[in-house]
Amino acid sequence: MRVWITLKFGVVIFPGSNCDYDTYNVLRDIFEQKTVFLWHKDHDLKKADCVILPGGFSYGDYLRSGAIAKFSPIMQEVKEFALKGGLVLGICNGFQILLELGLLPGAMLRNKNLKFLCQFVHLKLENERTPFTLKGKKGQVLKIPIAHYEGNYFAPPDIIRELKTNNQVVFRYSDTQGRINEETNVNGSLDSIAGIINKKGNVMGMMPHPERASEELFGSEDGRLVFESIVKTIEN
Amino acid sequence: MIDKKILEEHNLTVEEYERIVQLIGREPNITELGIFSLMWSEHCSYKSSKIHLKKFPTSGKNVIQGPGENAGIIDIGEGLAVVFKIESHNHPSFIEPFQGAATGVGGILRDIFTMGARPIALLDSLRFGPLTKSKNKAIMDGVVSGISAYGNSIGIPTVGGDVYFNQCYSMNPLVNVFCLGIAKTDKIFYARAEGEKNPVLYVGAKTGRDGIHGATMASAEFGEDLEEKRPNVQVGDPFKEKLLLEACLEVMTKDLIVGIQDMGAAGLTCSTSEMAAKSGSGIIIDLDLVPQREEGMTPYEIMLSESQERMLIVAKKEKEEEVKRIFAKWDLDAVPIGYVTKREKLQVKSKGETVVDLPVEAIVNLCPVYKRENRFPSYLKKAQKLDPVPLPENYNHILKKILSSATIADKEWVYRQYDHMVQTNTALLPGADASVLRIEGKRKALAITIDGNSLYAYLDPITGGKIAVAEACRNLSCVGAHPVGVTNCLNFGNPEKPEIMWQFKEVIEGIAQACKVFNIPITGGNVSFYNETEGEAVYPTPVIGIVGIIEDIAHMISPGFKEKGNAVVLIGKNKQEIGASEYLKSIFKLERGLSPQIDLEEEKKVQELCLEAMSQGILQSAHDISEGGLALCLAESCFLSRQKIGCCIDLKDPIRTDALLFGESQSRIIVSIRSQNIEHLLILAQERKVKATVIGETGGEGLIIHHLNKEIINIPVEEAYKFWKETIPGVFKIK
Amino acid sequence: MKIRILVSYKDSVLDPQGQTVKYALHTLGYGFIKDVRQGKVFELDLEGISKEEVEKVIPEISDKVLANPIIEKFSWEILKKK
Amino acid sequence: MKIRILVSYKDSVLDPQGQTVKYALHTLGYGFIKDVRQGKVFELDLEGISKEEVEKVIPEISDKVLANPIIEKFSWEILKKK
Ligand SMILES: Nc1ncnc2c1ncn2[C@@H]1O[C@H](COP(=O)(O)OP(=O)(O)O)[C@@H](O)[C@H]1O
Ligand SMILES: [Mg+2]
Repeated sequence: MRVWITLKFGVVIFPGSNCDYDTYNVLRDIFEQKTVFLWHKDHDLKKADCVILPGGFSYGDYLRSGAIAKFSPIMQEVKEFALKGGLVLGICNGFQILLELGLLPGAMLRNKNLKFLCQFVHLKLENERTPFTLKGKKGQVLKIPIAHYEGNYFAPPDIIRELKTNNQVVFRYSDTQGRINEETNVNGSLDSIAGIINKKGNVMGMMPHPERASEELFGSEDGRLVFESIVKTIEN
Repeated sequence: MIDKKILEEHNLTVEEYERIVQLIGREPNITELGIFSLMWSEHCSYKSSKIHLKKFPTSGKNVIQGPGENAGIIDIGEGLAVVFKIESHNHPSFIEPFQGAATGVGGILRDIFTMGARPIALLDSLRFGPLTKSKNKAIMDGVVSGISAYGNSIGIPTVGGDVYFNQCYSMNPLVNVFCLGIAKTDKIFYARAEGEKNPVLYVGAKTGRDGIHGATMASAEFGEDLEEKRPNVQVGDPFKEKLLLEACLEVMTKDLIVGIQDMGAAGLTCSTSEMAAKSGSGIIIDLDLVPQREEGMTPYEIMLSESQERMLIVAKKEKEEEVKRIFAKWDLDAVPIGYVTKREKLQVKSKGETVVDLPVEAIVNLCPVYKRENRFPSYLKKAQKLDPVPLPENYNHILKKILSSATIADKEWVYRQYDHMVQTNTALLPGADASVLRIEGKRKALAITIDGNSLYAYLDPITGGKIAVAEACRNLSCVGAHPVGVTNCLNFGNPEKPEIMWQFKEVIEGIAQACKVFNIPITGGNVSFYNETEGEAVYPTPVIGIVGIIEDIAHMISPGFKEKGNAVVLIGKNKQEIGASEYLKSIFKLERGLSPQIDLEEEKKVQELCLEAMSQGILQSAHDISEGGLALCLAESCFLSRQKIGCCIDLKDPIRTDALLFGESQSRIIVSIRSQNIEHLLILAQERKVKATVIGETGGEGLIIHHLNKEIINIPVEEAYKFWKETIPGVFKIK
Repeated sequence: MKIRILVSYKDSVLDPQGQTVKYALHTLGYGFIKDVRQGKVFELDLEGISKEEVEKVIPEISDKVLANPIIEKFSWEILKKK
Repeated sequence: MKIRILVSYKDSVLDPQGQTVKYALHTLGYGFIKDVRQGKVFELDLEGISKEEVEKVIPEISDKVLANPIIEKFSWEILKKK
C-alpha cells in the first residue's frame, strides 16, 4: 500500500557540509517529517517541499564561504525551485551560499573580533509574517547558538534601506530583553542582522543554528519555531 | 657509504647502525637507513619508555583493544565501543603555531577513524609560557586558531580541554590533542596486510616533500641550531580530511577491505611496515605509482614524507573497483601502489629497480630497547622545602588576584573559538568539570575530561602521577559518570638525562598505581620526550584523558549552584597543605613545597559517595576542589549558576586560613543539596566512612566566607566574576 | 602564461584584518605606517590559450569566482617570465 | 609612499586553497588553468620615511610580522602614484 506524505524536507549535502546530519536528524526524529538528503552532484530535488542548505564548511570555506558550493549542479535546481516560489532555508554556511548565489542580497565579512564564535546568542524576531517564522510573535526573543567565522553581514546602504522598507530583516542579534546594541551585536553585522528573507518571502537565510536549539537537553528549544513554522506553512 | 655524519643526521648511534647491519646482513642504502631512522626514532619505537610503560594496567573486561594499535577501544555495551587516543604536537606547534596545532588535530582524527569509528569529540590540553611575553601570546593565539580552524571545518566538536601557564613552557609549549570516536563493536578495523596479492591502495592527498625528518625532528632536542632543524612544516587541509573521513567510513560499512592505516609521522614507511609486521606478511610497492605533488622526488623523500591527509588501505582483491568508486564519489583517488606478499619483507621499487628490501620485523619490532639510567634529581630536596609565608591581611584582595591568574581564569576565550556543539550531542558544554556527550538514541551518555598538573609532578612526581588520574576521575564523578578507560600523553625532557628519566619512571608509577585502585585500564597514549630548549626542560607533564559513562543522562549534574536556600556540603577533609599551590605561585611567586598528598582509597570513597548521591537524585550541583582550593571552588559554583547565586559559608577547621581557603588538598567535592535531603546524604556518607560537612547555604549576591566566626571573604559575586571572566580576553584585546 | 590577480575589499568596506596588522606594526614601533589594507592574490598558470582569450576570460573568472563584486574589487596583470 | 607586499606559501608547501580553487575552475570548464596558488597581499601607506629606510624596513616587517619564513615567501614593490 502506498502512503501519501504531503510534506518532505530535502537537506543538501555539499562536500564539507557538517550540519547535514544534525538538521536531518532533528527534522526526522523531533518533528517526524519525511526528510531526504540531496547530493550536490545531482540535479534531483526529489520532490522536496522545502530545501534546506545546512551549516558547515562547503569546500572548506576556501576562497570565500559558499563561493564554490554555489556552482554545484544541485544549486542550479535549487535556484529554479526558489524562483518558482519553493521554500528554501539556508542555515549558517547555507546562508552564505544563498548570498553568493544571489538569491539573497549582501555578503558576509569576518566577525568583528576576527575570531570564530561558538556561543548562544539572543535573537529578536523582527518579522513573524514569513513561512519560516509565522508561529512566532513580533519582538519575541529566541535563544539559539551561532558557530561561524564569517557571519558579519554587510550590504551597501541602498540594499540595507531596501531590506528595511520591505521588512526583509527577520532576525537581529539582541539581549534577553530584545534590546539591540553594539555589545549584543556579537559579530559586527550591519544593523545587527542575523537573518533575512528575499522580497518574494520564500527564501530565508540565518546565521544561528535552529537545529542546535530543538531539544531541551541542549539548553534551548527556541529553534523549533523555525521548523514548526515551515511545517505549518506547507500543511496549509 | 654511510659515515658518522650521516648517522648523526639520522639520529642513529653507531651501535644502532651496527645492529641494523647485523639484522639485515649488509649495509643499508640511504633510503633504507632513512626508514630505520624513522622507525627506530624515539617517537615511533618508544625505545626509552617501553620498559616503564609496561607498568600500566592495560586489561579489563571491557577492553577490546589496549595499547599497540592506532587507538584504544572500550566496549560500552549495546553493540557500541568508544575509540580514543591522545597525541602530542609540541615541536611543530612551537615552530608554526597555527599549522602545527591544526595538523595535530588532523593526525589524531585519522588515528580514530582509521579504526572504523566516527570521531564525535576532540579535547585539547595546552601549556604555554606566561602571557606577559608577546611571544607566548602569539603562540597561544596561533595554536588556538589552528585547532579551531581544523576541528570546526571538519565538523568534530572540541568539547573540552585544559590550559596551564608556566615559565617552563615559554620555549616549549605543549599541544596535546585527544579524540574520541564511536564504532559498532562488529565493525572495527585494524592495521592489517593479509591475503597474498591483495592490493595496497593509496588514498588522500598527494605526497610532497613535507616534514621529511619530521618524525626524527620530534625526537631531537632543540639547541642553538633551531633554525637548521626547522623543517618545512606541513599545512593542514581539513577539507581534504573531511572527504577522506567520509569516504573511509563509507568503505567500512561494506565488506571491501582487510586493513587500513593512517599515514602520520613516518608516512608510507610506517604504514606499510607496521601493517605487514602486524600480519606476519610482506608488502611490495612501486613508488612510481605514488601520487606526487612535486617534481623529481627521490625514493628517500617519498618514503619519509609526512604529507598530511593520506591513508593506506589493503583491499580485498575482487573489491578494488568498488573501493575506487566510493572514493571517486568523494572526489578522491584510490591508487593501487602495490600488493601483499608472503615473504615478511618491505620491498620498494622505483624506476624498475628495487630500492628497499628489508625484513619488516627488523624495522618494526627489533629496535633496541633502552633501560636508561635514572637518578634522583638534585633540585628536588630544595624545591620541596617551603619556609612559612606571612598570613595575608585582606583575603578579598588575595581571592581577586588568584581569580585573575591566567591558569585559574575562565577559558571561554579559548573554547568559544571551537565549535563545541556541532553534531548536536554536547549535553554539558565546556566550562564544567567534564564534558558530557549524548549517545544518539541511548539513555547512557559519555563524559570526558583531560587533566594534568605539572607543578605537582615537578615537586613530587609519583604523587603528581596519582593526582592526575584521581582528579580526572573526580571530575567525572562530579558530572555523574564512572570512569571506563584511560589514555595518557607523557610530556618530558631529554630521556638521556638520568634526572628526567627518574621523573618519568616515578610519574608512570603514580599513574599506574592510581589506575589500579580505580580499576581502569590504560588503552593507549603517547610519549613526547625532548621537550627542552637549551637544556631547560619542561616540568614533567603527564596529561591524562579519561572516558566515563553516565548510566542515565537524566542524572547528569553540573557544577553551578541551582537555587537559593540550598545547603552547601563539603565532601572530604580540609587539610593544611599549601605547597605547590596556585596561591603560592600567584601571590608569592613561589613554585615550591610538597605537592598535596593523596590517599587513593579515600579518594575513591569520596567519588563513590558523590556518584551514589547523584544516582539517587539528591544533588543539585557538584564541583571538585582543585587549583585555587576551596575558595575558588565556591566562587566557580557561584559563577556557573545561571543567576550568579551567592553563598554564605562558615568554616570551623583549626588550620591556617590561607591554607584552608587556597590549599589544594585532594579528595574534596563541594555539592549543593535541598535541605530535606541533607540527612540522607550524611547517612550515605557515614555508611562509606566519608566525611561530609554542611558548611553553609546558597543565596544572596555575595560570596561570603567565615572562618572561626570571623568574616574573611565578602565580595559581590558579580565583581569577583569580572576578574575571573575578563583576564584572558583582556590579554588579547585588539585596541 | 602566468597571470596575477589581486582581490581586495572596496574602499567602502572596512578591513578589520588590515587594521589589526596596522595596530600590530604600530606596537612594534613602525609608527610611520599610516594605513594597511589586506587582500588576496591569485597566481594562475595558463596553457594553450591566446592573449586575446585571456583578456576576455580573466575578468570573467575574477568577477564570477575569485572576487565577490558586492564587497571586493580586483585587478590583474600578465607576468613576464624571467 | 604606497608599498605592496605579496606573501604566499613557498612552492614546496601545499596550498589547499589554491588546489580547491583550481578544481572549481576546472569543473566550470576553464581547463586551460594548469595551476593556482593563493596568497595574501598587503598594501601599506607610509609617511615620513626615506626610500633607503624603506628598503631596510619592509623586508624586516615582512619577515617578522607579515610572513612566517618557515612556510611563506614574500616579495614587495613601491607603487608609483597615479
Ligand atoms: N603513554 C602511553 N601509555 C600507553 N600506551 C602508549 C603510550 N604511549 C604510546 N602508547 C601506545 O603505543 C602505540 C604507538 O603509539 P603512537 O606512535 O603514538 O601511535 P601512532 O603511531 O598511531 O601515533 C599506540 O598504541 C599507543 O597507544
Ligand atoms: Mg596512527
